[in-house]
Amino acid sequence: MPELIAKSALEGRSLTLGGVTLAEVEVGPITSVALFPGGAKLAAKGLKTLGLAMPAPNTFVEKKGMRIVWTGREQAFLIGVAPPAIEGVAVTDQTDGWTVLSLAGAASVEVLARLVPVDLRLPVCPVGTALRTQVNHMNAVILRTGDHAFEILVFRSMARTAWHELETTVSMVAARAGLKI
Amino acid sequence: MRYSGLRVITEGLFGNRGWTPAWREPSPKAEYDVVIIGGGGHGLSTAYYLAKNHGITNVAVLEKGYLGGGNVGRNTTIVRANYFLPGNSEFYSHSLKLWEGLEAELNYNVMHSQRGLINLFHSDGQRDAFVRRGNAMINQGDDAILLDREGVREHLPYLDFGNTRFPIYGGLLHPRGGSARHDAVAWGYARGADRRGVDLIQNCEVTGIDIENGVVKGVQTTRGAIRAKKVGIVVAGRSSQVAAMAGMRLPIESHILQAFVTEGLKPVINHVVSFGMGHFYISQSDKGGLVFGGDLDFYASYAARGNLPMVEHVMEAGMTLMPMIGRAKVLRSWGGIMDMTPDGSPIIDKTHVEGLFIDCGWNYGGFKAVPASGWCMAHLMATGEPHEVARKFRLDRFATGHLLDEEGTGSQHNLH
Amino acid sequence: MRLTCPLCGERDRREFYYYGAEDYLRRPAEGAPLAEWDNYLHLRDNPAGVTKDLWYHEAGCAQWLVVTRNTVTHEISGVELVAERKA
Amino acid sequence: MRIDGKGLIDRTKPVRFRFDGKDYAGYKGDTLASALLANDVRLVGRSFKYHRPRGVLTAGSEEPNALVEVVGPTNQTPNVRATMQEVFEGLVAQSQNRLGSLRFDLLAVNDYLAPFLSAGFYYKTFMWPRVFWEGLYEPLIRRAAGLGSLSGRHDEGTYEKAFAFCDVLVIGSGPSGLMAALTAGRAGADVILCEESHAFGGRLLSDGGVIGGVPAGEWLAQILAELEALPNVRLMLRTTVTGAYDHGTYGALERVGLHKPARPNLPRECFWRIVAKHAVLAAGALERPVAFPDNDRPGIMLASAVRTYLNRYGVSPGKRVTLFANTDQARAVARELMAAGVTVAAIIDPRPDASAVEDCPVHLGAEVVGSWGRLGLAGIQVRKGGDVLQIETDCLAMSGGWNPTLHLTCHMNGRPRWSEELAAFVPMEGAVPGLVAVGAANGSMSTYGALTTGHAAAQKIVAALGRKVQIEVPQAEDAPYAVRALWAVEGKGRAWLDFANDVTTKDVKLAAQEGFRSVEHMKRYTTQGMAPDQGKNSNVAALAVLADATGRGIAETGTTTFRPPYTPVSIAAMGAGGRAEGFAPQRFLTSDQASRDRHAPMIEAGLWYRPSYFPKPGETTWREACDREVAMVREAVGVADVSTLGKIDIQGKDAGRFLDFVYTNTFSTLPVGRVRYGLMLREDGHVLDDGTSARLGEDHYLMTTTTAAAGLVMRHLDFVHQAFCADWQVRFISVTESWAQFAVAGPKARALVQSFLEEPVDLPFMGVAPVRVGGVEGRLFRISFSGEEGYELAVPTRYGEALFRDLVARAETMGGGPYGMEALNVLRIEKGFITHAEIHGRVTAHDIGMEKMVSAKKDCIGKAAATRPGLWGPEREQLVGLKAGAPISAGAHLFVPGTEIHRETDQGYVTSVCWSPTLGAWLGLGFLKDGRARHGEKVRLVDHLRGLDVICEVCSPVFHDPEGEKLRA
Repeated sequence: MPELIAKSALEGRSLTLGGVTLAEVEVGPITSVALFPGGAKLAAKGLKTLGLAMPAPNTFVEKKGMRIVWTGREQAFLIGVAPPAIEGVAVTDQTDGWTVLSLAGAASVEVLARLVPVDLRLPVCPVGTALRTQVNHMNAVILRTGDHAFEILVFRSMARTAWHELETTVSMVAARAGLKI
Repeated sequence: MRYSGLRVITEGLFGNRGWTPAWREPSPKAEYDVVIIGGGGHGLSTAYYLAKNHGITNVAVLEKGYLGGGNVGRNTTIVRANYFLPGNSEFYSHSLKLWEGLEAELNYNVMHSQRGLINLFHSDGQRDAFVRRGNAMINQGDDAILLDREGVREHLPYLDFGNTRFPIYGGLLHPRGGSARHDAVAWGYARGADRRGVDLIQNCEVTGIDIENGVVKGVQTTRGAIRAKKVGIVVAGRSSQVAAMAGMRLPIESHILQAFVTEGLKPVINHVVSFGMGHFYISQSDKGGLVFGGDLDFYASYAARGNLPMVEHVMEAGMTLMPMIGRAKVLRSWGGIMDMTPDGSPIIDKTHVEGLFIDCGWNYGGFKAVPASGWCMAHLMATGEPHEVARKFRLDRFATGHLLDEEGTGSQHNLH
Repeated sequence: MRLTCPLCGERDRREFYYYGAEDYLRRPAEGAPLAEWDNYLHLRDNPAGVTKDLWYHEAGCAQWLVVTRNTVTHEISGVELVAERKA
Repeated sequence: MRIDGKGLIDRTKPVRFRFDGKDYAGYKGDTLASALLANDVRLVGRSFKYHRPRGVLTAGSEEPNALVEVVGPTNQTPNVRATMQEVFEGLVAQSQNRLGSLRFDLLAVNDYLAPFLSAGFYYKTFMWPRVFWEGLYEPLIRRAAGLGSLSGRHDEGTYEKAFAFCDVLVIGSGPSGLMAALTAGRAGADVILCEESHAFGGRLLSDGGVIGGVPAGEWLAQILAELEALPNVRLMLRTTVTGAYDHGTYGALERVGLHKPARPNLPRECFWRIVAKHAVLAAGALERPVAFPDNDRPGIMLASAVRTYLNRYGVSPGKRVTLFANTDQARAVARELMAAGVTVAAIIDPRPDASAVEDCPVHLGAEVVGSWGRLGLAGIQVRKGGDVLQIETDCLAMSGGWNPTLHLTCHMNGRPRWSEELAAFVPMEGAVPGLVAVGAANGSMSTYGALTTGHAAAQKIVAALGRKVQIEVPQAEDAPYAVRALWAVEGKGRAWLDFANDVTTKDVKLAAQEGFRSVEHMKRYTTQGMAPDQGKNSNVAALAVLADATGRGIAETGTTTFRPPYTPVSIAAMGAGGRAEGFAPQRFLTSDQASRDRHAPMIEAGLWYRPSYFPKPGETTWREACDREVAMVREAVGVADVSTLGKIDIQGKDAGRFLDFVYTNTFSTLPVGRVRYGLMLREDGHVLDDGTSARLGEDHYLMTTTTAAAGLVMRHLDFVHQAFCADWQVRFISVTESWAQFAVAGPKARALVQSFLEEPVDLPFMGVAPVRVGGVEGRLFRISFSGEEGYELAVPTRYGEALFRDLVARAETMGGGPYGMEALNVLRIEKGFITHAEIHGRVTAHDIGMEKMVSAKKDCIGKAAATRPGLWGPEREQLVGLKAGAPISAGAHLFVPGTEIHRETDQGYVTSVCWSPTLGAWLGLGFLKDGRARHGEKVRLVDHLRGLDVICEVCSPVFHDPEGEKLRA
């Protein structure tokens, strides 16, 4: 039996247009950590071994290439690191369930504002914000990684649709920019 | 006054000065044999058939606003008999037959136009479900034709057959389905009832129902108390409030259904078309506006107005199915308040109060039911027995499990 | 229409799924008579005014919410997590 | 005609365009209307019902007459307001709603039939003979009605939607809007300023004047420069706020590319969803026409429109203009025309006490009572005292006062308030929470009034936002607005109220005469207010005429309401993104490309695309491929991608207890390493879904749902958990996307699977075990949906494609291969396994013969409601198998042979059918009344639609291997 070959949904596709770069990125393991009732203390102990803690709602914390992202009530995604031994929680591998897209560039907010029904103004949505929301009709987790940079997690099976919608939007925003000149 | 083409010409020649009011504006009497609460389509047709079929003319219709101001005046005017569950089939079949003679019956042109309804399907499974429905329609004595993709193309060449998200497999054509002019139905029944002696009382809101020892005695209104031997509650959209006056809690939740009309356009859509994957249906009115709608806004509401997510969803469905309508502009949107029941079917029944009857729960299918609903409600109120085509519309069927769930979505009010 | 999810904050209505009145939270005990189930599943106060109903933040945190809401004005006066509701 | 030295158009940029086949010249900054008027084109359209010649009435989006078709390279847009369409090089437009040419419209005959076409005439006729309605009358009416035409071709244009958020949305950029935006902007609030037109300034662009001691234009430029420089202010031009929705949400339409030739990827329009904490309605007011006989000829315009054409576009719509107005303000246009060298033939003012001092003849206490001119105005009749004067004029500017543009305040059911002083409706405060009307939109008609109210409203908002700003309101014109209501002028002939729908004062009076006295009845009976201008030009006057006819006051008569959108919005804009595959996400399997490589037709299944069958060379029909694939599974081995099934990972000490609660049967007793079939009910007792759940560890289960119900089940589990047992030790999460899972079925399935495992595993039927496959941790389940010995092998999704290709390749060496949905369906029917074709939402466990799966030992969701009497007993239709020697069909109904075929004799229906190559017969699953007691009976299957009438044998739904020996082999 030969080794199975791994393939990402978009095979690392990327695109730059109108000052925005859209790319599929590899973020390493994604693990769901969900607290059982009364499990908070034990979980905190387990996460502490990584120097992390359960994040506050709507935020993510990045440390040494690891991220812990709030994804729901008493639930977080640990990204970029194998999960430590941890008690008081349900641990579920989510690595293969998501495709991660990076969107960066001056017009990135304008692009997302066409697909995401959430206020993305910086004071409301600062760097470090994690949103559970939708990209058009798809559920998504959106991380604001910079003033003009986002990472977007979508279900892997919908990656092509997500790409298509983002690409179309990027091209429309670029065409508008051309109009102003 | 009898209406006719000749009359239109003679009146036209003399400055249209001879037309008389379509109905009187009587003051309420102290007592009636029957009081119908609600001057919408169903209330007016109930009054009409009480007089016409049962000779009961000492009847008042109490309307809190203006006649036909409820859902009969804010719907997408589709008339069809394409149900498949026994209980619904025979009722809507009966209603369609009444529609087919309505102009002559009422001496009023309600513009009933049987231009054909096509329900599109987009998978083998949907096709089989529609075949089951079509066969039930034929078993009932109505009409249905199965169209394959090419058959649909012949009727509806403008659909997107190439590049759509949900490919068109075919359609179920209901040739006798169609549309009508909604206001005219209310006005036609109102005029007909008035001519038979029914008092149509507008701006008269019922504020209480008088009940003594379990027997109805009359109603309290903003224009005074009115005694009645029998009272019918026919107030879809406000059923829960009026029924509560008689101590009833109904299996109803009120929801908004939005509808839309575009600016007038030259004829481009000649059928009623229904999209099987996107809760989108459309027809074109005789004035040229595209009249279309989709699903409920889904949250309980009495606001008679909707919100953007459903607006956009409906427009997106239109764009995926028939992108040729893209440049038509929506002129007006509005919302009706729907009595949603836990199985999507209506209620025409007695209540726990003697002499008090209720006709409600039309979900969003009430318009086409106007003739038969009035017919059956009048029968029930006159004879005390349910009409044979409406005998399954029981108030207690949710408690007993004798459900009429065409959608198969279960006891969640907003899913039907 | 905007709903304020106690966890995610103010969000557009399109992120939510609507179920029905909060009656659905009061599930009859095992062995309750069928009339109670009829009450639970079907019969509703359906007020034209303030009501409490159930929404699900489907595109968000997947929490069920009890929303206090006016069915005539659509004004929202409270949102609570079903999982953490006070009895 | 063009007036030198006037207007804000760019005379250095001439633009050529075409109207009705003729080329014209205009300038950048012109609208189609201004450019046509500059070219002395007055006739631009035909009216809706009578096909009367019509010209431009207004200079804005409320235009009822000048509706044209704009023809693009690939498509055309009907009902475009010439008053809003900017001209650009190469613009092609044409008139609409005519039979023949615009000048010789054959349907103009309707005008001569007008006495017979009064309000509601169609309700009274066309009834006999009945067949003539659909055959003759209605088609004629339909052809004559309508306005512009759609091409019938797909709209391939680009459209977009977007969201925006702000503290303050300012709607309109006239003096009040600018002042509001400036105040809030300087205070640091996030401001969005929307302007419908193609330039900011509102009436300042038309009326000029002096603000803060400088010409209005200069002031405007200063303010705009400051607003543009503020990073917290977003200026949105060509953007109409079209609707007010709940909780501060507004819809707005931006015309992005309609003023340019089409460019790739450039949206034509963008539909905005703007969420604003506060909103300022600064939309100004709309001038009202006066209903006098024959007031609809081309050349008769609103006075404010004449002023706009003169000052903004440098065009005089006439060479010899007259003015008919009842306010002092309206006189300005006459003075400005004269100053520009245009002859003003007369001012007709119905007020006897108004000033007569002008540089032209003034007729006080006079009214226009008629007009003449075939395709355009040639003159008017003026009644003054007892005399009727004839005045030659080619343009009559009329004004009946102003209506505040309060439409948005009505979008949440708020009714406006009648103001006697203004003879107009004004907004009801608070009708839209968070929205405040200022300036003319709130009845402050002077420029200074606009500036101060705009400023005051913004100051309140700024304070509410916790900010502060000091700003001085500049001085400006502050003349009192004196109006005396003038709705209609009595006289011989028809006086139009609703130009767009051809509703005259006579129609409204007739409605009242016939008992349609409620304003809603009048509107619906006459169709007044239902045309493209939504009654903007006619509602108030029509109401006044109705009030008069019914002897009531206007306030008492009430008003109809305005509903969204404020101006019509294209379906394409609000439906942007929905076109083609954009309507719903597409979900792709990891095996997708491999299936397409094998030419498998892909079919849509619950957003996924799945292979229907895998054709081999020489196979000409799907049936051939399907039969082969079925035989392949039954005789060798088949591989199918089943990753679409919902997978939910459930963990915790109470996981088993939780499953016991949501399934009818018991899972807490399931041994680790085993799988069990589970049945899930809705709380109303009907089947919700079915599937298998595996116990992976002591506190760890994996639930499988059907493809279609995966989302539904997740929502259901979340509800049950959060509502009824939030304190239990259980958490779950979807892992549908995490695993690629492949069914391997057939007598050689074990051999195929084992050849992939790094260490062999001996799994019992309904067992599960972790395995290693190709260097990867996977899971192996021994379950079957085919009736053969079956396995499902799961690996992390990224390895899915590789594993599928390898499995298929190796299967082929064993006489097997891939199988698609068609074969999968046949295999499951042969085995009597149900899908959502059977569990379609109306069936109970009892109906499908699984009532024994409802455990008596515990409560579960749906158990109680399933005991309702209507859901039990022989009257219910029960799942049966059907066997036939001839083709049968799903959707057919079942009857007792020899009985009549109608609803009352209907015994049931068929849900699934197949040709079974295994049994050499047609098989069906269906529901039959008391069916379980009727095995062995014959039933007649009737499918009217497909012309089938077949006798079938009723049998058990399990046709193949009823003892399950193959499964357990």
